[in-house]
Amino acid sequence: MTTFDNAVETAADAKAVNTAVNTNAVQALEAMLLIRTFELKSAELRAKNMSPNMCTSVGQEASAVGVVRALGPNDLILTNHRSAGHLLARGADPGRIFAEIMGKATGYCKGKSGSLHISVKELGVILTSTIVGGELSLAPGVAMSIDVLGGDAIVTVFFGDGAATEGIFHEALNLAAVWNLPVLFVCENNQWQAYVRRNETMLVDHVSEWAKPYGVPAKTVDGNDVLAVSAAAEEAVAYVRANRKPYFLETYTYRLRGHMEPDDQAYVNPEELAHWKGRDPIPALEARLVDEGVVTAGQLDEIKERVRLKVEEAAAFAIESPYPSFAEMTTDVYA
Amino acid sequence: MTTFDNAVETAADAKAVNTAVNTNAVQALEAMLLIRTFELKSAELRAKNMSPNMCTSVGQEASAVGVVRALGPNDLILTNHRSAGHLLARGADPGRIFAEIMGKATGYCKGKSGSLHISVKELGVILTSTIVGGELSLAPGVAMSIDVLGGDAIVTVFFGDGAATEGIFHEALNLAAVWNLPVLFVCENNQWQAYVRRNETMLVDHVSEWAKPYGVPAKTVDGNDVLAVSAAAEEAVAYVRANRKPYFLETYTYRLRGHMEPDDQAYVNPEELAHWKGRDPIPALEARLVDEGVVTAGQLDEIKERVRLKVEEAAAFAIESPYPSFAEMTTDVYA
Amino acid sequence: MRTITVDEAMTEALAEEMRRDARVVTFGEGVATKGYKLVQEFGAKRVRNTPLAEGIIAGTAAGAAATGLRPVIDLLFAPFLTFAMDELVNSAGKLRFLSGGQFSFPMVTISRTGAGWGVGAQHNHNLEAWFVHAPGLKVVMPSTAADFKGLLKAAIRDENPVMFFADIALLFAPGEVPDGDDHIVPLGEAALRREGSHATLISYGKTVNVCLEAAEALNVAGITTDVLDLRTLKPLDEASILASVKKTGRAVIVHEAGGPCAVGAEISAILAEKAFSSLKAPVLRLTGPDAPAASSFPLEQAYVPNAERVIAAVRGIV
Amino acid sequence: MRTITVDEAMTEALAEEMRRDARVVTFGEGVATKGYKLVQEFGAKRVRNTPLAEGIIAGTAAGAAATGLRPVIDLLFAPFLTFAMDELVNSAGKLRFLSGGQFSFPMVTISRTGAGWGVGAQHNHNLEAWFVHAPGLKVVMPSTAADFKGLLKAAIRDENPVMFFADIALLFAPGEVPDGDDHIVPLGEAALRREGSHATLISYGKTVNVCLEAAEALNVAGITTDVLDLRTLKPLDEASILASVKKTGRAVIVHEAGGPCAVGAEISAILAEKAFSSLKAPVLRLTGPDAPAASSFPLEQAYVPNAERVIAAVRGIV
Ligand SMILES: Cc1ncc(C[n+]2csc(CCOP(=O)(O)OP(=O)(O)O)c2C)c(N)n1
Ligand SMILES: Cc1ncc(C[n+]2csc(CCOP(=O)(O)OP(=O)(O)O)c2C)c(N)n1
Ligand SMILES: [Mg+2]
Ligand SMILES: [Mg+2]
Repeated sequence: MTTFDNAVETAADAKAVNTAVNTNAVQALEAMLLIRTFELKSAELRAKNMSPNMCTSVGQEASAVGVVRALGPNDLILTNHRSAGHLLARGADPGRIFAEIMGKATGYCKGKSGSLHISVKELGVILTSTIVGGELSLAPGVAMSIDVLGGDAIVTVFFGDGAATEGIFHEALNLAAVWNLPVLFVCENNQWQAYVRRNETMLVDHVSEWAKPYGVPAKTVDGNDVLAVSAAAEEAVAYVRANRKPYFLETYTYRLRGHMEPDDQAYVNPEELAHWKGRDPIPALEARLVDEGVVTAGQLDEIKERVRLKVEEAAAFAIESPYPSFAEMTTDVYA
Repeated sequence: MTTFDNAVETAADAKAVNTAVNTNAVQALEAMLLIRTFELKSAELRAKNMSPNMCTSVGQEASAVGVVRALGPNDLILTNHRSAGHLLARGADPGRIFAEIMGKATGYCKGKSGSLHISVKELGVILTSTIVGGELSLAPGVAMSIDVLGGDAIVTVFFGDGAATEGIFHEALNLAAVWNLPVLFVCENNQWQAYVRRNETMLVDHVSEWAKPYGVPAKTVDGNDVLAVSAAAEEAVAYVRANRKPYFLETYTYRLRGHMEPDDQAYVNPEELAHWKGRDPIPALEARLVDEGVVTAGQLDEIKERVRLKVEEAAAFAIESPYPSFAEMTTDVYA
Repeated sequence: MRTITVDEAMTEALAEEMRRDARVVTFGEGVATKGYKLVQEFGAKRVRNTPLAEGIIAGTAAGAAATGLRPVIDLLFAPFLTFAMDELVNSAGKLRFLSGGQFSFPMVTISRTGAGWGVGAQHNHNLEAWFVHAPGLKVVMPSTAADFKGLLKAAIRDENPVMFFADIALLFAPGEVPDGDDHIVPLGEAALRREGSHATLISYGKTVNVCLEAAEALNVAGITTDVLDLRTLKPLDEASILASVKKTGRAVIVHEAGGPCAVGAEISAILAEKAFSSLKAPVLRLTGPDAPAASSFPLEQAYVPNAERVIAAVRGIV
Repeated sequence: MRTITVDEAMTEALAEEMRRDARVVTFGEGVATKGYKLVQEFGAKRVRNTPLAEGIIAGTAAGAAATGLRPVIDLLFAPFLTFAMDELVNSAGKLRFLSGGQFSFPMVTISRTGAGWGVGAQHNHNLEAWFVHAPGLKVVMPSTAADFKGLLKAAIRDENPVMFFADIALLFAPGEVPDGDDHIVPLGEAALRREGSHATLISYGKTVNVCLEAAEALNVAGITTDVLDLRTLKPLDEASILASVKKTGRAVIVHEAGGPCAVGAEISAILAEKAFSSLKAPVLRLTGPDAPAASSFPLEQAYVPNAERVIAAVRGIV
């Protein structure tokens, strides 16, 4: 396509673009619904004592979906304890995630990881770190591999506002900046750090303020609007890919459920919670897509039913899967 | 003193002020000369194998003197491996510092510390940390003690530009900001981190840029001009004392000798070194004070001779002092 | 005597010591959220939430301890201590010595450890031996609610930095705790939980219960054992260890932590040196495998030495 | 054979492995300054200075190792490892297991340790036992120039994270090193430096020389000893340890690191379990005191077990 072609936008082009945007929006919605349905099922299994404690990202799906969908197939991901959304958005098999959470042999890590350390090599997911900050400490090295070995892949690292208060945040940002490493830092600022309000831990409201002095371009986006996240992420990914330099994207969002299931959220201000429930990214997008006539209510139900079935099947697969053999206690320790 | 009094400055006042300024300048010069003479003697003793490896702050005396002289008697200090200047400026006995460096029983820490961990409780020097960043990790706690137990003392923590790249820098700054702790952070940016140029380790030129986003007022001052440092430090100390909040002061300076004695500085760009030798804070101040008629060349010689004698006596004291008994290997481990 | 959980016992100990001594302060990630009652009673200056930053939490404790406070910090899970090793080991542990005794570091660092929650090796890793290996620190790891209370109070009153490990499998275990606010268990004293003559079982934390279960079963078979609960891992109660093993001539050391260079190794080495002539059989160690702990529940449980293994070990040497 | 220093042997090993394998990279504080010849030969991408931040240096090594590189990092002095414990222990050591074997972490972490420079306990602290206690890591601590070279090369080729400790007192010690670039000393094999029949001296690092000196003196008095240089602390060469002690019936373990839960404890425990029936005398440990190391030169030197102590110990048990 030449520059000249670019300048002329016909009605057909506009329609094609619109269709693409709409397709993207519908796919994003389905991806978010998959995460939501998966995590609520996860919480349900926990409540029934069929699964150990785990963290959900309910309310934050737009961040996961918007960012992960902007990545290319060779790009690499590191994430934190709240990773199911990132994994599912990346195309991971919900059955194998459930199985991993339950500690079953069919999980991505043979049940050794549980929910908190899942990695999926074939999808380029290098790490789920449950050490808060662990994902930040490994990310520059993953990017260094690309830098030394070649290729145009980039590294995306998801971490929380809490991780940003760990010293390793400072060290990782600075190293990536000084070494020109292709890392997209994605800070999911969900206003909570386990049982501590974010604003008890920092004087800034936007973590992106902390990134700028390293010489890293930094932006905060509404993390509850998947289309806004998509747009910002595409720009960020393009920047990192082209410049081989880090970029900092903050998705400003809210953790709608407790820190770790089960959690009664007794420590949460009910008004604040209600406010953010009103900003839930999923119903908002549903309404908008129905409003704009992109999907009908009936189509929406179909999507939800498809997602529900997928999740139920996945859960059944995991429930039926065997536990690993005791021999696995001492395998994989050394190469 | 009322506001009205303040507004009227008589000739007598002006003269008194000038005298005070001049006295301060001369005292500062003598303090810097003491540090310089002490450290060169130290390096000489090292070269003669009479003392183990140690770090000097040659070229950085204005920073130590300007800041420490701005502190009150109850203020507390933490510093790093390059601490002889801070200790001497605080009034520590050069003989006991020499003794400590040589590992003698008469040292401030009974010879257990050596040059790298000297503390002097009676002078409010809580810590010399040779773990780069150790001084930063303890400083907020020292301020917390004041915060909880009361009093108007403040805490000053000296650290290098290298320490600023450790994660603990981020954690210490942020905690001090969030908890409103009375800490004066003094970053002695001497362009070197052992054998690494500072500009290989950060994209900013001024570390103070990193402090601002924590919500901490931050300023960079010419660290080779003791009067400028004094003025900035007085302002900073007053701010911290009055507001019970942290402040960040960067003294921009240069390490004129190697990282640790002995060091041939083969890795240093000779032009850069020559440039900064031309900015040596001591001859500059000497020339200025003689020029302005504050001291005569003869008085200057007297000061130098006094300092020389003091240092020689101190060295002799240390050389003659005994080593600690072997029993000291296992004392002071537990209370 | 009342029956309360370990968690309650710890909270009581902290509250009583804060009441007794205005210099006691507590902080950590979520400490003020969980301890909102402490905030109400002692005020926000003495009970604080912190940013998520273990290094500065521990460093702040050390700085505060050196200058007049007596901090109790909560670093949550033992693997998170890895972010605070400099502050705990290089500062709190060494600076008393390096200052020639000018400064002391009366501070307590609480962390949770061991199997029980199926959360995997980045939460579940028994690291107490590291701190036994580090000079200047004390290390405590109780097994009963009463000891949790009494040892935590003693740790808070101690003039030295104390690492206080709470086995998470015990957190909600109920136990009898003496009434009143003066229940102190001195650091450095092991407790003989059961007496016998054929072998000594030495343990700490949750595996003390495993040993007691094994001892009971062995007793039925006519084999009687001393069961020694170490309670404090540093300073070790060498006298009690030696007294028991010199009596029985046989020792089995049981803990969940992986074996190499662990507390079991230290005890075995003490015996091989100082009880050599009394030993009638090899000194055995039963430990968790030298591998990270899996999250998978059955594997996590199997990681911990159980009564069957203890029984088999004892039978093998008597 | 050529005579070169330990420091030169290490530099040779690194250069040879970088030449052999383009995936080998090296970085750390001052690595490119000190290794400017490596920069010239291998380029600035593969040899880098870093900011002063041990955590991210180690974390970057782990991330790079997981994705195709083979990093060799230099963290300078062992106490600085305290800033990198999470990355070394929780990431490099555990993530192979936790990923179910999906990722490996071939990386080498070099640090210097021990008495010699009079720089005190924040530089001088022997921490190798911590890493022996941590799963998934290997630990090396050589005593001769040839072993420094051969073990460093083996460590770089190993698929696992290896902690490589260099005793600073040995750094400039000259030693004979085989010619050529294929001198490999496999990890996990101890070296029997001297043979005898009355006792086994077991050591590593600089105290191997102390043991050899003691053995020589004892020999004159008619007491002959095996001297076993462990070289690799994890995996331990249990077979060689047991073979020697089963032969001699007596063991003295010597190292500079403080005693509690150290490598000596582990070896003693192995002997108390697996060589029990061969033991003719208590197993002795000679270690540094359980105290921070003083800077004061005479105290620093006295911290390290010397030949006299070894001789006295052996005389006490034969
Ligand atoms: C090093 C470390 N410290 C503490 C914890 C306990 N913890 C787990 S998640 C969490 C809060 C994390 O907050 P944030 O980074 O904002 O992520 P979020 O949970 O909000 O997604 C804490 C304190 C941990 N897992 N690791
Ligand atoms: C944690 C730690 N890492 C590395 C070192 C080795 N080291 C000692 S001083 C130094 C450079 C410090 O640079 P900076 O903080 O700028 O202080 P300066 O020496 O320039 O005064 C280094 C790398 C150390 N002592 N501690
Ligand atoms: Mg958060
Ligand atoms: Mg510097």
